[in-house]
Amino acid sequence: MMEVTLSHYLSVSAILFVFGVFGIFINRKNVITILMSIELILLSVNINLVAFSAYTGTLSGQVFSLFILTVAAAEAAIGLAILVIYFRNRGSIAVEDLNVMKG
Amino acid sequence: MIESLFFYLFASITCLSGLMVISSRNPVHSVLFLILAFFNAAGLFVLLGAEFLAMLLVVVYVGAVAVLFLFVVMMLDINYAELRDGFQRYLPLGLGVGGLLLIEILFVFFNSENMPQTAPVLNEVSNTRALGLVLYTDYIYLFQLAGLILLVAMIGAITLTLRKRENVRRQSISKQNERSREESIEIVSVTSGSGIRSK
Amino acid sequence: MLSSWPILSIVTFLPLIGVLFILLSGGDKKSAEHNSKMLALWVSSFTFIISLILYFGFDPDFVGYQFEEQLEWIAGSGISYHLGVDGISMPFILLSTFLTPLAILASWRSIKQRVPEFMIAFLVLETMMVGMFASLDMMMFYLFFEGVLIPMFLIVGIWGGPRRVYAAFKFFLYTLAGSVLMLVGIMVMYLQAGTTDIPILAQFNFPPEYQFWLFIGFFASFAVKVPMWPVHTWLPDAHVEAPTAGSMILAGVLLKMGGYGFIRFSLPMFPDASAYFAPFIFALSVIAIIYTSLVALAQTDMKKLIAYSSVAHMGFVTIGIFSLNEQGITGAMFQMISHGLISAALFFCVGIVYDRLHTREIDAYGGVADVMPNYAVFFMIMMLASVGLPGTSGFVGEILVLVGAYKANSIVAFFAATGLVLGATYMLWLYRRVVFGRAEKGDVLRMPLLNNREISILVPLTVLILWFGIYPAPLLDIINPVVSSISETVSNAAMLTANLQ
Amino acid sequence: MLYQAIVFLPLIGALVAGLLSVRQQNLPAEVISVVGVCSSFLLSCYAFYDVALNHNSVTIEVARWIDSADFVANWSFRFDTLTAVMLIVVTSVSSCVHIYSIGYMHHDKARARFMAYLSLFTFAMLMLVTADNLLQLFFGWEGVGVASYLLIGFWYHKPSAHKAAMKAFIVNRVGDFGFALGIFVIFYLFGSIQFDEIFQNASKFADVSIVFLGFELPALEVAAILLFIGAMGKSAQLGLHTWLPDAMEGPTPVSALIHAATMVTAGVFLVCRLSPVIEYAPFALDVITVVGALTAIFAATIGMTQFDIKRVIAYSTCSQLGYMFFAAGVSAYPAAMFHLTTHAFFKALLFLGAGSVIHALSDEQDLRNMGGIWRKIPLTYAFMWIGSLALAGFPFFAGYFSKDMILEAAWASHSFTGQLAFWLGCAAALLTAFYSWRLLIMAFHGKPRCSDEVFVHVHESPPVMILPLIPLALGAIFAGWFGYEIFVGYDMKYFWGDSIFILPEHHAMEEAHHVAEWVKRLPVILAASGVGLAVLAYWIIPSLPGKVVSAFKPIHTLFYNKWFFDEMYDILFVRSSVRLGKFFWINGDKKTIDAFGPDGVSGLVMNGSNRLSKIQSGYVYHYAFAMMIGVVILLSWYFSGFGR
Amino acid sequence: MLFTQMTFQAALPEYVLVIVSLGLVLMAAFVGESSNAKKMVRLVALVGYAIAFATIFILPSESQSIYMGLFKVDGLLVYMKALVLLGAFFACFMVNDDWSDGVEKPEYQVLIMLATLGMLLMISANDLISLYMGLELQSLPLYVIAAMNTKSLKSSEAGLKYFLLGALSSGMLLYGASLIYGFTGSTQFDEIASVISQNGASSGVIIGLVFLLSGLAFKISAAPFHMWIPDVYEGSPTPVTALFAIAPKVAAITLLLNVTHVVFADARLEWMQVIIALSVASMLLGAFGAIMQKDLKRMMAYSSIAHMGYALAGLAAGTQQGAAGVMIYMTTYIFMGAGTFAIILMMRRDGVPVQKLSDLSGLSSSHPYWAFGLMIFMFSMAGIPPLAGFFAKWYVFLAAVNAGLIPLAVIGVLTSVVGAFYYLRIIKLMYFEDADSPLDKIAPKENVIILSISLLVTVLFFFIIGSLREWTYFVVQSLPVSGSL
Repeated sequence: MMEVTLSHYLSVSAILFVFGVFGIFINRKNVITILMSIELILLSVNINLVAFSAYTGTLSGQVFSLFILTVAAAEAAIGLAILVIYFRNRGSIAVEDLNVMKG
Repeated sequence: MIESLFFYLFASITCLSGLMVISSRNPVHSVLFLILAFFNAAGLFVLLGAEFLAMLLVVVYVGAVAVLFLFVVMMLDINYAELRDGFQRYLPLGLGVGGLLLIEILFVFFNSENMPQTAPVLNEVSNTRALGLVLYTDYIYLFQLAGLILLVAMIGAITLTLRKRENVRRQSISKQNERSREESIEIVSVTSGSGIRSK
Repeated sequence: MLSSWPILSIVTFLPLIGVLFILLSGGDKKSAEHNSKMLALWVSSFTFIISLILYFGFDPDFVGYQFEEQLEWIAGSGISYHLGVDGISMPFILLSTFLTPLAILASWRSIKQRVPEFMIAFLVLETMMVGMFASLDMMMFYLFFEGVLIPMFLIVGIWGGPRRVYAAFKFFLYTLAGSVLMLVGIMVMYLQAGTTDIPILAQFNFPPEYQFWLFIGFFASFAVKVPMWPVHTWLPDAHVEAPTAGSMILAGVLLKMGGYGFIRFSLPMFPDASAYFAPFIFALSVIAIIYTSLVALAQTDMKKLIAYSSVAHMGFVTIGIFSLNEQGITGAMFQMISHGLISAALFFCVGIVYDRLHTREIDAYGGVADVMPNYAVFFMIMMLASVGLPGTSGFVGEILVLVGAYKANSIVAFFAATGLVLGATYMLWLYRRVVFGRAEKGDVLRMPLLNNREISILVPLTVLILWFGIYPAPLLDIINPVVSSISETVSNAAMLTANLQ
Repeated sequence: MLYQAIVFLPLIGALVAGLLSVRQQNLPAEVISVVGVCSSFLLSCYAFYDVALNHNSVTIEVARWIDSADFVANWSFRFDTLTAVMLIVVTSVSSCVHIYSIGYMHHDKARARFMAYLSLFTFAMLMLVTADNLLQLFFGWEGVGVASYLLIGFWYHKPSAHKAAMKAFIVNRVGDFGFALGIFVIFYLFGSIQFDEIFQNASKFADVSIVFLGFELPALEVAAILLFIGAMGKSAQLGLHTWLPDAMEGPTPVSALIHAATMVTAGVFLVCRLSPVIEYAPFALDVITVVGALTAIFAATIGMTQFDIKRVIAYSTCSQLGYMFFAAGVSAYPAAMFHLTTHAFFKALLFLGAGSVIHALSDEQDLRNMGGIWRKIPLTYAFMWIGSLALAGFPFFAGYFSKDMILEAAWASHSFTGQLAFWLGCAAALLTAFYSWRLLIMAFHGKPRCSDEVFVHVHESPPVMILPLIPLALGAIFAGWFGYEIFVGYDMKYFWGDSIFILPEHHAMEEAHHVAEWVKRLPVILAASGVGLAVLAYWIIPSLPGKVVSAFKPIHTLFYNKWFFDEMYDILFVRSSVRLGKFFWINGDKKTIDAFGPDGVSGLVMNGSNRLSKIQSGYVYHYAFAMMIGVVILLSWYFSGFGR
Repeated sequence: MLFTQMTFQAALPEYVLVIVSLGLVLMAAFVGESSNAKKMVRLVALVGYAIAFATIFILPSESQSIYMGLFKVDGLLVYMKALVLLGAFFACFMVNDDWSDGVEKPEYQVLIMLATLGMLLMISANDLISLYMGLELQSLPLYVIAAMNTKSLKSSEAGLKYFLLGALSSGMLLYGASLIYGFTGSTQFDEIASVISQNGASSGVIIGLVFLLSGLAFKISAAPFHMWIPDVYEGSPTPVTALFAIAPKVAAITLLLNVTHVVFADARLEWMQVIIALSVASMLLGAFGAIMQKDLKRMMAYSSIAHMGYALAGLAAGTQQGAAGVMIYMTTYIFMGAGTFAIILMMRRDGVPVQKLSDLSGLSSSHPYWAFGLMIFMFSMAGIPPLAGFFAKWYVFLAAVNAGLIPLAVIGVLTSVVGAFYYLRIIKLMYFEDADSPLDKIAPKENVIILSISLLVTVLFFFIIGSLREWTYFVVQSLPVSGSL
């Protein structure tokens, strides 16, 4: 079995990050999934930070991660709030309907 | 060895559930997979010696954020839709770009010369205590900032979603405070026998 | 005593004070229009009178800048408020201040809408023009050089003809595209020399490889302004659509900015590159002369014809400048001044009949001599001056240019001289179709004689055109010393280049 | 001061008359311009006496003109013999024409303007002949061109008139194009355009070559030929002659003054003036000879067939100018000048006489509509006879002396071109006599072919028109007598002084006095037979011309249509340049420069903008995708190693 | 000691804003929604900005780092803070109750004040974490106010788009920050800078930097991270757009400047390429994208993309001169933006706000002063001298040329010609065409004041430029990047 190194953790995070990004632009279904993709990205960042924090022996990565968690929660709240009022106006949260403005 | 095993277990489940988050048709499933991903990521955190964050992830994310998602999904009553046209067309391009991005990042990770290579250093103090030591001292500034951000989130979410329905009777404190005697009561001198005619 | 006054600043910014007056003078629509006209006329005339101090106080024997003013502007950066004139810029300043009141007078009746705005635009335009010629700092020069675009764009766009929008945009963007490249050139020069002071830059020896690119940058700007073939196509459009006064200034002064730029910057600052590029410019100029003359021949619109003739005449200017010898450059200078007067007069002549008949189609006229004999006389003089008849100012410039061109390259002189024939052809052809013949068309028959206002515009122009044709010495005396110093620098470089080749 | 007055008096007259013409005050204008020119004539006589006869050549500086480094041209007058002769010719003919015009233009309302133009012309011509440098000469040169333009187009209502005016100006411009280039070459060589400096240094440049249009050519030849091109234009020599017949659209006094006596001879004057330069350009001399000779015969052939009375005389002018040129070409400048002088008198006389005829016939110019009027206008008839005799070169009339002198000089030059010129000149002499009498007979004799109404009105011209003819007639008769000894006699060198320079090895002038007797007789005999032929064909057997014409149809057509020069030029230059202009305009400016330049670029910009708008689809996933692509591109840039 | 007097003094404007905004929260809750109450809230907010702005002048101008190195002030940052506060003041000043669509809630004032606070904190960020926190404190209120007009579909769509993409960009920024942290071992800017100057930038750091810059590029809307901005400008309530157009970009570009010129000063060659690419793309896209627009706000969005491209050209130089150029550019940008939006905010027909380009036609006859002002701003934005925009372009391109980036400068000036096209189109509409139905005559005096101030600054900028240049060139001397002045 391979020795688990920092790179392994980073790879997990990278995969999650790409999934998250991928989720945003491949998703045609609804906006909530996009919000979830964003959470995935933030999760990947957190994994990165914690892994780096552990491997460099500094604490600031974990502190960073802590604040990201906090802010992500706030972000989710606001995101969902906007989503709700959008739904009220449009009656749908399909991503494809989100194009009143363009050009 | 056992650590590696756990790493691979958590890592693979995290990745797979990440994939499921973006690919399941039912948003409820997506949320559930997201929760799964969080749990496993918390496992990874534990492996890295960050127990406090692992706990926080479960408490805050699973307990609050994910549930919030679930709540909204339910509330908005979204039908799960079929993949529409255009998806197939963009998929290869998307896969290409995403793949390229992944390969490039991974390449750097596995070929970087000055990668921090030391094993996780376990502090003499517990992780929670270590964080606690700095959070309210060195990082008090950020802590206060986080408070402001949460305030913003609160105000924002309320302002946006608060609807004033016309037919709902609500208490208006400021109006009540502003009321003066003159507008509150009307003194009518009633002549006896004629009664009070309402306006 | 006078020398202690900042004459140049006064001349430059006096029109802006006129703008202030116009803004302050209120009243109902009618009186506001009248007041603005009178104010603009008086202020610009007063400016002209003040600018005469420049002429009479000018010491022609002194090679260098006179009436210099220098103030700190952008501190510590080598960019300063620096004004001054020499034999090259002074005539242009006078030309600008001279033509502006005439142009304002020319639009007395023909501008009917938004009169105060028009007058404001014109006065701002005057400030920009004078400032550009008076600037001795590259930054200021560019400020004014580009600033001219703003009022001119509005003049063409608001008070122009039916296709004014197209013309205004074309004019603006064309010239802007050219001059932004110059801006990059100015930056490079500034970074090299650490200053934008023109006298210092003129002494600064830029390395030849820099000169090459800088020349191209400046060329892009000035070639459009001149305009040289093949970047001339904005000119006919702009002229046709512009109101009469706009055309007068456009042809009279704005076209000269390119030639002025060549003489002021390209020659003294990039002498090696100038010598290197001279054949290329000769080729373009010769094409311009022949090509545009032929095109002029095919025109049916009076203004367009004259506009094309301007391109051809400016071809002479560029040939003269890049012949790099004294006769050529002097001739180019003279030609510019003279063309400034002649083309302004010609455009005004077109404006006169346009005001009466509201068409510029040549075919609509014929027999104007019958109904407007005095007009025919003035038009005849202008036409002959444009043709380069000896005794008019047009001749002096053209002959000097050709003499210079022959010194530089006989083939160029040969082909350029064909312009003498072609120029005569289209101008006479125009004159014949408009003025000669019998007045038969009813509209033409009803055209009234020139009124006093129109005559009072044409007379000064005529006097100057003939004066400079018969006794050009006052002008040549001013131009010659500077030109000889410039041509010395540049011909040395030309010789070096020739030796190297 | 007196000398300046000679030049400026007509100018003052012109200006005043011009101002008066604004209010149509005709009489004062006439008076002032006549007085101006006549006093100029009197002063010229004095100048002739002082300068030519007493040899007091002077140069008078008046004012500065153009100076730029070594290119200096000042307003200055040069009075030498050549100038003095020209002064006499110009002012005398001009005076006569001025006076004549008072009568001839009597019915025209704008005659003040006419007088102003005439005086203006005189001024310009005087500037031309008194010029001290090439540029001032050019000033006069163009000035007379403009005056001619104005006068030809005087009746601007007539399309043919203003067309002719324009043609005259433009064709002259073509010549001036050569002239200007000639000036540049001279300046390039000599570093000066002052006559004195040029003449003094001409010999030094005899063997110098310059590169002209990429060819290495003898410098003086180039200069001389270019200047001669200018002379060709002004003097209507073969190739650039087309304007002269059309110029007859102008009022007849104009034709007399400008297109016979003075302006058209400016070319001859120029060649004589520049003799010190041209003498060193043998090839140029040959060219001048050949062109002159060809013009002489060519114009005569056309003159035979024309029906417009003025055109016939115009072609004869053209032809006579050819004589003058080939005289100059064989270095017989005095002979050329002599013929110039005599020609001025008799040709002006002929034109004014023709004007009188036209006047009498109520503006009829077509010979076919004339005839039978000699009794009614005897004075005119007589003057026409005198003029024709002088033109045909009948003994003891002015033309006899000068034309014979030219032919003898041509013969005596012993060169091939000289011989050619001689024979062509003799042939032209025959034709000249023929068409002169053809004109006389058709105009005055035979049955009247005009309408009765016109015929009744035929009357002798008023005295104001007849009087000026008298001095001219006297000149046509006696100028040869008087002039012969002075101009071309044995003492001519003394007379001409420095103003004409002939290389010692060019001795046509001297030898002309010693040619064989038949050479002297031949022109006279030919002229006589020409007259005989004309009388035969137009008087005795009037049907003959018709038969001859039908017998030689193609040649007649060629001659009658002026060798199709106008048509050729029309196709070659006029139409093609207009067509070329249209082509450049449409295909060059519009379809190429604008289409690929500003419009093309703006089209591209619009197009690009449109595409960009499409990319901005409004879909979030596209936006996110764009961001990701941006990141991936930037990453790949570093990843691929370019960033290092 | 955490809270020394120095600490307090260095962060004085921020403290003022925190206190005032918290006070506003209370006011908003208790005074209710009557018109008077809203006026009062706005007034208090304005006073808050004014005080904060005033405190700028008593800030120490030398470089100081407080809060354990998380927060930094120096002359450059203070200058930018002043700009931000000015911009926020303008944006707030121009919005009164009668003239705002959907943002008349008192919470609006709270949110923009908190956002402004976030901008100030971004500017002062001296640590990756404080960078992120400042950024989010700025972004979150902006997401909210973009969607503030809850009745409008466009507004909520704008908010949603802004939020989604903003969150994505935050994610990228964070990912980059995490890599930078990992490969340098610290989140603190000074330490990162010293690691890079010692070891150079490893490939991991560069990857991180690319992500970080991408995230920041989103905030300044540099192409290709600009896609949100046209939609958000168009959809948001106009007062919000005005705010977007004025203040946040100053903060974001300062952050970018800080990161590149201070933190990564020794990796200049690496990030320069990113900035050049962003700059070129933005200039091109801004110029070309705007041409077809029919919506005024949307056009202004493209115009702002182009402006950011020009400002980035100054950054791309990677010199002190370039930094000074950016400062000058942002100064002019604020005034031009404020002036333009002052007019856009006033555009109403029959009481209904209009924002189509075609609504401008004939403005010169119905509203000569507005038209004149808008014309001047348009010419200025097109970079026509002698207006402010010209000097701004001059200094950024001068820096670019000085750094050897002549092709960049040439592209820049050429795109500015293309840009001139659409600016001219507005002038054409106002001056060359006639009005079908003129706009309303009423003009709130606040907007007219802002318009006049901006107009004065824009026209008379050549008086200011000397001292401005002197000041900016002075403060940028503290930057560790090379480059002579």
